[in-house]
Amino acid sequence: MLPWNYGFHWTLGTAIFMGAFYTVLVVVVTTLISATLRSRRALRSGAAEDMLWRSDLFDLPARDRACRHELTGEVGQRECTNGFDCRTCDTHQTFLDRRPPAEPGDKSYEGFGMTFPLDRMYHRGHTWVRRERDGSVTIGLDDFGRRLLGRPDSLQMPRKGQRLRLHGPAWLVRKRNLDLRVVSPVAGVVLDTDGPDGEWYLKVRPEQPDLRHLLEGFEVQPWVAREMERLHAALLAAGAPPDLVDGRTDVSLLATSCPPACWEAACSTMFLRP
Amino acid sequence: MNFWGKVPILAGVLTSLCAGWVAFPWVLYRSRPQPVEFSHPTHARKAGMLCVDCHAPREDGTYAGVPPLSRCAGCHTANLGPTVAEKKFIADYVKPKREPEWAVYARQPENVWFSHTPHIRIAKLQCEQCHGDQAASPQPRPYQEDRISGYSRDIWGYQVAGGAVPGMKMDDCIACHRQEGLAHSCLDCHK
Amino acid sequence: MDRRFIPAGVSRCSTAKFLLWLAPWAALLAFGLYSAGLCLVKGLNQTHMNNRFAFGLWIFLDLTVIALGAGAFFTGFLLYILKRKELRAVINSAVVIGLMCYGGAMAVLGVDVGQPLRAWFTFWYPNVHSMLTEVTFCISCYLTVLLIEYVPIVLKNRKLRQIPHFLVFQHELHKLVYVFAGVGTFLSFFHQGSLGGLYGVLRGRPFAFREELGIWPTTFFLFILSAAAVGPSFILLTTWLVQKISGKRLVRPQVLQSLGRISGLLLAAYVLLKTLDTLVWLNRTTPRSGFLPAQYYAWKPFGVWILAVEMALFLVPMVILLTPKLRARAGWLVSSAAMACCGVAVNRFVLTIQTLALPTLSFDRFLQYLPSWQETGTFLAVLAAAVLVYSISFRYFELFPEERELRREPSGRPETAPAMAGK
Amino acid sequence: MRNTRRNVLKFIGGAAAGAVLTPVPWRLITDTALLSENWPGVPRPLRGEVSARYTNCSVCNAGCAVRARCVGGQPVSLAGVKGHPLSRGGLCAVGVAAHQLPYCAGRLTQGPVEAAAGVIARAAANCNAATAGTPGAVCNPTESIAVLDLRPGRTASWTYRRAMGAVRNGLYLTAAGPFSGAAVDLSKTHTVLSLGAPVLDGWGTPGNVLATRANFRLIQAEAIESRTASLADLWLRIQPGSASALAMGIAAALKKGSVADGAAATGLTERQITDLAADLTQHGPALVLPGYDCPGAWALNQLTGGWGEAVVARREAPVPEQWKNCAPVTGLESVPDGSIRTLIIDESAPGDYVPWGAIRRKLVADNPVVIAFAWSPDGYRRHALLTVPTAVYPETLEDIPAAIDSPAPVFRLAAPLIAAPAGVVNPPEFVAKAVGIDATNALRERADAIRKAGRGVLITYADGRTRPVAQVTPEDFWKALNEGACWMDTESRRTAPPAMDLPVLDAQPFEHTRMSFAVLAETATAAAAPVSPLMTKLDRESNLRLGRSRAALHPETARSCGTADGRRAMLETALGKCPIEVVVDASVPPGVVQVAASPEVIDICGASARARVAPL
Amino acid sequence: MISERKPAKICRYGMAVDIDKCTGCGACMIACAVENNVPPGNPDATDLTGITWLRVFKVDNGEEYPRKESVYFPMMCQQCGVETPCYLVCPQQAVDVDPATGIVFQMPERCLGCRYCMAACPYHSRYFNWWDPKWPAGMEKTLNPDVAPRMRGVVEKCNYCHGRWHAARQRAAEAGETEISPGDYVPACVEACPAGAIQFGDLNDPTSAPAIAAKDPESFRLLVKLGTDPKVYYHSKREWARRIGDPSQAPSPKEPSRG
Repeated sequence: MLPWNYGFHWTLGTAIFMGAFYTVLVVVVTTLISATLRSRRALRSGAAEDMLWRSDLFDLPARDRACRHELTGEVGQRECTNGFDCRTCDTHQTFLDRRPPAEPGDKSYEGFGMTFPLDRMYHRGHTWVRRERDGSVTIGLDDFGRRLLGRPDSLQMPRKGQRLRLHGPAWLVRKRNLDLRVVSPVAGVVLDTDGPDGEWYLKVRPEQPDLRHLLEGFEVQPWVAREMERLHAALLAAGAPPDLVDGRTDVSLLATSCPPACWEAACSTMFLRP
Repeated sequence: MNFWGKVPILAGVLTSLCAGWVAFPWVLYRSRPQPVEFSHPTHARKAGMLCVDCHAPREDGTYAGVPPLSRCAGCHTANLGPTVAEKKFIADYVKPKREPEWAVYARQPENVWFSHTPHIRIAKLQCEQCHGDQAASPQPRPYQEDRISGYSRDIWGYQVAGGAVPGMKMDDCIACHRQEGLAHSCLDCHK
Repeated sequence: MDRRFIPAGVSRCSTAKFLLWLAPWAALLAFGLYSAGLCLVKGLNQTHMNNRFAFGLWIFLDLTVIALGAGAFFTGFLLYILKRKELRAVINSAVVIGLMCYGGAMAVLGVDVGQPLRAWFTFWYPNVHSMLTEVTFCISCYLTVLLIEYVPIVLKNRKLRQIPHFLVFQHELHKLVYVFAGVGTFLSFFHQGSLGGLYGVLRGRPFAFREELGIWPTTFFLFILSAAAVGPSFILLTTWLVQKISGKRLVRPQVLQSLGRISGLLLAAYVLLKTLDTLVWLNRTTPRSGFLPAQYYAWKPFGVWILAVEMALFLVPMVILLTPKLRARAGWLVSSAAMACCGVAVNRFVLTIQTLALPTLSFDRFLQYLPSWQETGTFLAVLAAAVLVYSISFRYFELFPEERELRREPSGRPETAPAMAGK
Repeated sequence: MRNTRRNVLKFIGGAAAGAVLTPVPWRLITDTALLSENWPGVPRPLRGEVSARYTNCSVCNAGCAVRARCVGGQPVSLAGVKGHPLSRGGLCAVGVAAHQLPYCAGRLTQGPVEAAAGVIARAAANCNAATAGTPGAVCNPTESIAVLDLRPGRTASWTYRRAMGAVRNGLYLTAAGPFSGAAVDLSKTHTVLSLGAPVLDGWGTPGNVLATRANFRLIQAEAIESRTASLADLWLRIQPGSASALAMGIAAALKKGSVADGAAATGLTERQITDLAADLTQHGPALVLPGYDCPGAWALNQLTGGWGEAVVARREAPVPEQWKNCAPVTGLESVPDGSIRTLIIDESAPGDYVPWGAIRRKLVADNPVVIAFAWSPDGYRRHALLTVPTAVYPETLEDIPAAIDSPAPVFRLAAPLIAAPAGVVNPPEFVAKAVGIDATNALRERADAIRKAGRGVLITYADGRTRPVAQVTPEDFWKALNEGACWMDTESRRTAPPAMDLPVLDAQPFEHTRMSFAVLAETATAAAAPVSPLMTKLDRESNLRLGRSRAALHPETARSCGTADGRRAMLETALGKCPIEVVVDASVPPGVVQVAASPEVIDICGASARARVAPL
Repeated sequence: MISERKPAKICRYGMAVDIDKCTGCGACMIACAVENNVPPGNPDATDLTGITWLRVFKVDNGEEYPRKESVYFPMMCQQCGVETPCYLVCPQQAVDVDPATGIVFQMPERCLGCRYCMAACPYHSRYFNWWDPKWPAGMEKTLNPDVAPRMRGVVEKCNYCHGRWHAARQRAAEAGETEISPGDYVPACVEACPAGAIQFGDLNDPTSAPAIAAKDPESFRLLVKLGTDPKVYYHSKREWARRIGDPSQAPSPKEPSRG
C-alpha cells in the first residue's frame, strides 16, 4: 500500500483507492485525537462534575427533568436540557420577560405539612440558598429534605476553604445505610460549616452573584406539588404499601416506616440521584 | 505534567529501545562461526589469486558452490604459512579429508531462481559488483541464522560486504534490473 | 453483587440466573474455538471444502452476517445524518450487533485463509482491482469504527463513569460520533457493494457474473440496497427477541414500526431493481457468455424454485411492511422482518454456494457440499460469542435508553413521548 | 513518587511507544510470514550439476529408451529418447515416474540372505543326492527344485537355466503361454483384432504402437469399455470371459463352419462374427491379439493369413555356446502337480504375475519351500517362506527381453542410475552361486557373444548414432551398452513361427452360482507390479484410472449389492476374498465388477472369474 | 505485472492439443507432477482435493453403446490472455502475468490461500494445498531443484513448467543469447506425451504449432465466449467433440462416470 513497495505503480485505481483509504484513516485518527484533546481540556477546566451531574440527570426519567416553567404552567411540556442551570438558558430569560411584575406575596408557603420560607431560593435538589449581608450565602436542606432524612446516621461536610462546584456534591449524608450526596446549589468557597442541628449547613462565598437558576417566590408551590407527585410515583414503582401513598403522606414517616426499596426510591428521586 | 511525572514514560521508552535494539537481535539470531578462519585478503593479496581460481563456475556458467576441500588441499598439503588458523585447518580438515561445513551468507530462499550465467556471460558483471571486494573483506563474520525464518541475516539484514555494495535482498536485485529495464514481472526471478 | 454496574433505573435478573443463561453459550463458544483451532493447526483439510468448492459455509456466513450487520451503519446513518431521532432508542443495540457481526466475519475469514500468517500482505501489496481487497480494507476499517463507537457505550457504564477520565472521554467521543457514523456509512456502502461485486465480477462463473455499471457489476449496488433494506429489519427482529427473552419493554412500538417502514421502502426499491437485473442477466448476460439460462436450474436440488423463494422472501415482507395496518401488529411486523432476513440469507446462499455447485465445463458435473463439523463449529463460535457479548452489554450497558422511561410508565398507557410528536 | 499504579501505566505506555521505534514488531511480522515460506516439512530440493544420462526402462519388456535428467547424479526426471527406432521417444506413465520406484512404501532392503543361500544349496544337494547312482532316473518328484522366471528371455533367464541344469533335476519354469519366441510386426499389419489385449494401453512398446497406429484398423472385442475399447475403431462388447468363444467362432467362420456357439457365448450376432472373419481375411495382413484369458487364440492367426506376415518368428540374441547345455524351458502348467519342493520365484523385474493358486498346485503338499526375490512387499512375499531383497530399476544392471512388437532381436541394458542400497542381492548370480556356478559376468559374456556374432547395429542415444556392431570394439560395445545403448539385429528373412494347433473351445459359459458378477481386471502396463507413489495422480486424484483395491460397478449393480460410491466392500470369489473400495461408474456394464489387476486381485480372480460383492 | 518498460521480445506461449491422438495414458500428468514437485496424494485426497496441474478427463458423446464414442481430454491452465480471471481477483498480487511470455503464474510465497482465484477460474485448473506436502522417505532426493515445493494452505497451478523456461534462458545465456530458441523450451507434458498429442509454441510465431492450430477450422477453445482468450487450442475431427468447448452443449444431469 506504499509507493515504495516492490510491484507498486501508480494507476487511476491505486490513486482513488489509496486516496479513499488514507482519507478515512486520517479522519478517524484526527477525530480520536480531537476527542482526547477536548477531554483533556474538559478535565483541566474541571467540567467533570458538571458532566457527571448532567449524565446523572439524563439518567433520570424525562418528567424529573421538567423545566421550571412547566411546573408553573407557563409552557405545556418542556424538558430541561441545561442540567437545571437556567443562567445558560436563553429561553428562561424570555419566560422571565413575559412574567408580570411580581407583587409581594406571603412570607412563606405551607403545604403537605411542610414550611418553605420564601425569603430564600430553592434548588431542585432540596436545598435552599439565602443571600447574607456580607455577600456570602448560606445553604441548608429545605423542609422536604430535612423531614425525609430526619437525623442522618452520619454526615461528611466539606472542609473550610474547599471549592464547591455547582451541582457537585455539597455534603454527603448516610441514612438507613444509604449514601446520598446533596447537590450543591451554587459554586463557591466554603466559609463555614454547620450541621443538622443548626439552621444551615454551609456558609459559602458564591463565585458569581447571579443565582437565577434557583426557584423562588410563586414557583415554589407548584414545584413542591410536583415533588410530591414524583415521590408517590417513585414509591408506587418501588411497590410501596398504599397507606404510604395518599394525599397526606407524612414525609417524616418515610425514614422510619417504609421498606428499604421504597426508602432508596424515595431518596434517589428527591435528591436527583439516578 | 512536571518533570517527575515524565520520568516513568521516559524510562519505558528507554527500556524498550534497549530491549529492541540490543537484546532482541541477540535473541533472534543463532550465530555460528565459519568452520575455518579463512582470509580472502591473504589469498587475493599474498597469493595473488583470482576469484575464479577457487570459485570456478561450471562449464555451463552456473556457480559450482563453495569450493570443495579437494581444491583447498591442492595447495594446502602442508603449511604454506605460519598462521595457527592454517595449522588448525590442515589438522582438522585436510589430513582427515573432512569437508568443512561452510555457511553461505547469501544463500537465496528456495523460491528464487538465480543463475550466475546470465550475469556473467551477458551482463558481464564482475564478482565485486554484487559480492563486494572480498579481497579487502575482513575475517569471515560469524554466520547468523534467523531462528524464526531460518534465513541468513545477511540477505535480510545488513549487507554482505558492509557499506559500499548492494546486499543480496530482492530490492537490491530489483534496483539493478529496473535500471537495465529488465524487470517485467515476478516471474523474472521467482520459481 | 454486580448491582453497582447495572444501569440506574432498570431491573435485571439475578447474577446467578444470568450466569446460568451464559453457561451454555460459553460451552458452545469453547467447542467452536476448538474446531477453529483444528482448522488452524491441522489445516483446511479439516473442512469439506475442495478445489471446486473453494468457498463454503464460511463465506456464505460472512456475506449473510455482514448484510444483517448493516443495521449498525444504516441506523447510524438515519439517526446522525438524516436525524431520525426516534432511532436513538435502538442505536446502541445496533452498534453492538454490528460489532459482533463484523467481528465474527473477520474472525472467520482469519480461519478461512490457508496462510493466516500472511494475511497482512493484502494491506501491504493490495491489488486494487480485486473486490476482495476492497472488502478487506473496508471491513477492517469499519470494524475499527464500530469498536470506537462501542467505547462510549462501555464507558457510560454506571460504575465506570465515576472515573472522571472515562466520563469525560466518552462524553467528548459521543459528541463526535456523527463523524464516525459518516465514515461508517461511507465504508459500509463500499464493502457491502464489494461483497456483491465479489461474485458479480466472476467472468468465469456466468451464474454469478453481471453486467457492469461503471467499474462495478450490478450486484455491487444490489447488495448495498439489500443490506440497507434488511439491516433495519434485523435490528427490529433482535430488539423484539431481546424484549421477549428479557420480558421487558425496551422501545416504544412506534420505533419498531418506523424501522419496519424504512425496511419496507428499501425492499420495494430492491425488489424492483433485482427483478430488472435478473431479466437482463437471463436474457443478455448469460447468452453472451455462451450459456443457457435453463442449465442453471437443471440440476437438483436447485431448481427454479430457489429463485422464486428468494424473490418471495423479499416481496411478501415488503408488502406487509408497507401496509400500516399490518405493520401495526407486532406479529406481522416481526415475522415479515424475519422473512426479509431469510430472504437476504437465501440471496447470499444462491450467489455463493449455488454458483460454485454449478458446472462451467460441458463435461463437468454438479457438486454437492456439506460442511464438516469443524466448519459448523467455527460458525457456532461466532454465534455464541455474539450472544455472550450482547447479553453482557445488555446487562451492564444502556443499550435501550427508553427502557427506563417505559419501566416507569405502566404499560398500555397511550404514548405521549415528544419524540413521537412528529408522527 | 506517589501513586504507583499511574506510574506503571505511564511506564507501559512509554514502553509501547518506544517499541514502535525498534525493529521488534516489524521484524516479527516479517519473520512469521517468512516462516510460512519455510513451513516445517517443506523439503529443500538438492542442488547440483545438471546432467543427462541414458538407460533403458525395465519396468516392462518394452524397454523404452530413457533420458534421465540428473542433478548431482540423482535422476530427477525421465523422458523418452526421440528418434529411437523401437520406442520412438515414447514412455508410459509408469515409466515416466519409474525413478521413484525405489521409494515405494515398504520397499524391501533387508532379508534372510544367508538363510536363503543355505536353503537353495541344501535343496540342490538333496536333489543330486536323491537321484545319485540312478543315471537318467526320474528323480524323486517330491525332491525337485525349480526356478519360476516371470520374465523369460533375459540373460538372467539363461543363468537360471544353467543353474538348474547344474542341479540333477532342477526345473526352469516360465509362465509364458505356448506363444513364445515369436513377435508381431505392426508395421506390416492392416487390421488388428484384439480379444481384450490392452493394445493402446501399455501393450507392446507404447511408442511403437502409437507410431504405427495409423497403419491398422483396430477392432477391440472386450466386455468392458477399457481405454483401448473406447479408442478402438470398432468396439465389440462381448460377454465377459467369452473371448476364446469368439476366437472359436471366427475360426469356425473362416472354416465356413457354424458360428452359432460363438454367437451364443459372446452375445454377438452370427452376422457380426462372419463379418469379422471376412474383415480379417480381406483387409490383411491381419493380426489377432489374445488377451491373457485366451492365449490359445494366437493360433487363429494361422487361419487369417497373418502367420509369417504380422506374426513372425524371432530369433534370440546370440548366446555364448558354453551356456547351451542347461535346463530346458518348461511351461509351469506342464509340471505335474505336487512335484516341486523348493521353488525360487524371481519377481525383481516386473513380469506376468501368475495367480498363486496355479503355483501352489505344483508344490508338494507338505511344507514346500518358496523363496521369493522381491523388492516390494506385495507380491509373492505374502506366500513365500523366505524373501530376499533385490535391487529395482533404476538401481539394477540387467538386460531387457525383446518386446512382443519388435520382430528383430534386441539387446539393451537397464544401466543403473543410482546405487542399490546395501543388503540387496542380484537374484540370478545369487542362485547360480548357491548351486556352485559363477555367473557374475553373464551380461558381459553375452555382450561379447553378440559382438562376436557381428550381426546388427549399435544405437547410441547420447549422440543418436547407429553403427554396425562389426565396427565397434568389444570394450566400446560393452561401454556403450552400459551408457544405455541398444543392439538391434539386422532384419532377417521373416519366417512364420512353428505351427500351433487351435485349442478346443475352452470358453465354458459361466454357470450361474451365487457368485453373480464377472470380475474383469484392467490389464494395463505391468498392472500387477508396484508403481511410483505419484500414481495417485492417475487414480485417486483424477479417477483417470481405476486405483488398486478399487472396484468399479454400474450404478444398478452397486444398488443391487447394497453398496454405493466410495463405500468399502468385500470382493469374494471361489478362490478367496479381498477388501475393495466401490467406485460407481455408469460406463461399466451391469453385472460386471471391474478391478485393477493387483497381486491380491489376480490371486483370487486371475483374468476373469465370478464373484460377489458384499458391503462391509 | 510490474514492468516499466516493454520486454524486448513478446511471446504468447500457447498449446495445441489433438484430442484425437490422446490415449489418456496419463504420462503427461505424471511427468507434470514429477517436473513440478507435486507431492503424491494424501491418503485422504480425492479427485476434488488432489493436486493435478494437468488433468486428463474422459469425455463421451452421451450416447449408449454401440454409438458411444469417447475422447480423452487433457486440461491444463488455459493461460487466459485477456481479463485473466484469477489475475484480476487476487487480493495481494500473488498471481502474475508475465508480459514477456503471457504465462499466468501463481506465487505461492505471496498467496494467503483465500482461494478467490479458484472460484474465479472457469476451468478449475487451480489447486489448493489442503495438506502439508509429504514425500515418502528418500523421495525428496528426486525433487526438481528448478521448482520450489509449495507449503500447505496456498494455491498452485500449471505455469507451462516455468522452471524449464528459466533453465532454457540459462542455456541461452550460456551461449551469450538473451532470447531462448524455440524448441529449447518445452513443458514436461509436451515432452512426455507418447502420442505427440500436445504441442507447444509461441502464438506470435506463425510457424508454431499452436499458431497453425489457431487457424484450423477443426480447432476449438474452451468457454471461448467468456472472452478470456484462452491460449490452449484443442483439435478434433469429430463434430461432437468440438462441441466440448461450448457449455450450452452440457449434458443433462445423469449417472456419474469416471474420469
